[in-house]
Amino acid sequence: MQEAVKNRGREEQGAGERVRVQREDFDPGRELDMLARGATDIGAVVSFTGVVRDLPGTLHYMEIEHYPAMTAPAIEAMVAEAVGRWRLGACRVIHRYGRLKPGERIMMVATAAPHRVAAFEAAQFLMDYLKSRAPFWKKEVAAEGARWVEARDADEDALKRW
Amino acid sequence: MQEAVKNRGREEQGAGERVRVQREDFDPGRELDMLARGATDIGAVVSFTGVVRDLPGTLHYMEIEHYPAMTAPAIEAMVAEAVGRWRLGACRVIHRYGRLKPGERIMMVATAAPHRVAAFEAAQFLMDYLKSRAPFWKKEVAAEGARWVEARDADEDALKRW
Amino acid sequence: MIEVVYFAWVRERIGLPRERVETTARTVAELVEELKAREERYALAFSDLSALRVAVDQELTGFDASLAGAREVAFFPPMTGG
Amino acid sequence: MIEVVYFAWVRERIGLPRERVETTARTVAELVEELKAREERYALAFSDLSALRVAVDQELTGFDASLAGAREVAFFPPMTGG
Repeated sequence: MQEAVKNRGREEQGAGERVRVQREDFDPGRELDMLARGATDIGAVVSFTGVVRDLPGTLHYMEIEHYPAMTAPAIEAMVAEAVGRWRLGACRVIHRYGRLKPGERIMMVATAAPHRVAAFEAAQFLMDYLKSRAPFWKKEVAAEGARWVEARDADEDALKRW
Repeated sequence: MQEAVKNRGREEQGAGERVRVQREDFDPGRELDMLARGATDIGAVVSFTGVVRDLPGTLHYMEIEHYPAMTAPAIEAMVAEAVGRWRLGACRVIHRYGRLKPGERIMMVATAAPHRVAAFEAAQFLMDYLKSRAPFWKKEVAAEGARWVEARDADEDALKRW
Repeated sequence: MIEVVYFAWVRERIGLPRERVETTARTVAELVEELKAREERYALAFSDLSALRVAVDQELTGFDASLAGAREVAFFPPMTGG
Repeated sequence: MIEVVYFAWVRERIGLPRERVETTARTVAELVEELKAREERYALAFSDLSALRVAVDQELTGFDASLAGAREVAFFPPMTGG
């Protein structure tokens, strides 16, 4: 009962769900705080945050397109697999879409587990799957023109280790 | 010049150093914010936070002892190796000592790199080395009595992959 | 009737994000052949299937997948999330 | 004169955190033998060297390390940080 009240309190703040696909930015520190709260037997928390790079310094913005009907369910399936396989105490995935400028956060994965190896592996598994199996497409709009980011063979290969 | 002013501003807040050994708690969200700030060519930020576990529910507190003259220099050497080997854009290690209760944060590692694989590997490298090569010793004080946490063979083995 | 959805450069080449298609295709591959026969822009978008991915009713699948009972088919390039 | 420092259960068994030691030992191993000869609590603390680690002037090293020019030697169990 107390747990139910706690969860309701979280959802009212709009941050209770373990998968979120949104246009708005998020606060990694707040997500980490929420993640551990209420969870038991956690010794290790790992987070990954993806940021828009601008190596040559000519990127105007990145446009991220996604497949709304599929995105959250596809990520939720990945999270369910990670939680079961590494017995995670808590897990969170947030991915943004829309127009993002250099330096802006794109997405975040956070995992909590009793030990460090499980938390690290689960976060890497989720990143590898998000990269190649979640329906997002990135377009870079730069001074030189616009181009769709191409998938790399290395990203597809990364899935083989799981 | 502008960079120098920015760095001075950070140090005044006491959070500019990339290695900190302290009794006080820290704020992971603030550390992640500071890490990326001012750094260039960062696409990936990975963090690890260690938390005091209390699996059987009988732990009163954990007492962490360290070797003050050696701790920060030893960690700084690990950080220097990680930064060079994975070409990190930024890196932070914070480790607490003293008396910590269940659920309290023990330490944090954060790495920032152009790509996710480098950021993940560097964070795991640092965790593996901190576990077995940084001069910290943990004592668990529980209802049943006090005992020094023993090093595990698996932790020593983990170093071999680097 | 089936809802056909396009993303990223597939959407740009075909020139629209989604359309309702009257079809008798039994598989995704047959649907692709029907679409290619329509107009040059479809033929162009579907010219190299190895550069495309497909989802039927929001589940990733292959081009040999059946369309029996399917309501939505989506075509897009390999994903680049994360 | 050399500063000898103890941590964790080594400190607890010997009963003090540090002490200044007058020694002619040329290696860590010779220093350990001198200390073990002193009293039972030292013999106990150093009874299994495989359970101990040593640092000379704050650098991890082995028991065969030279003490030439050394100012501080630390004895402790395997570390358990992180």
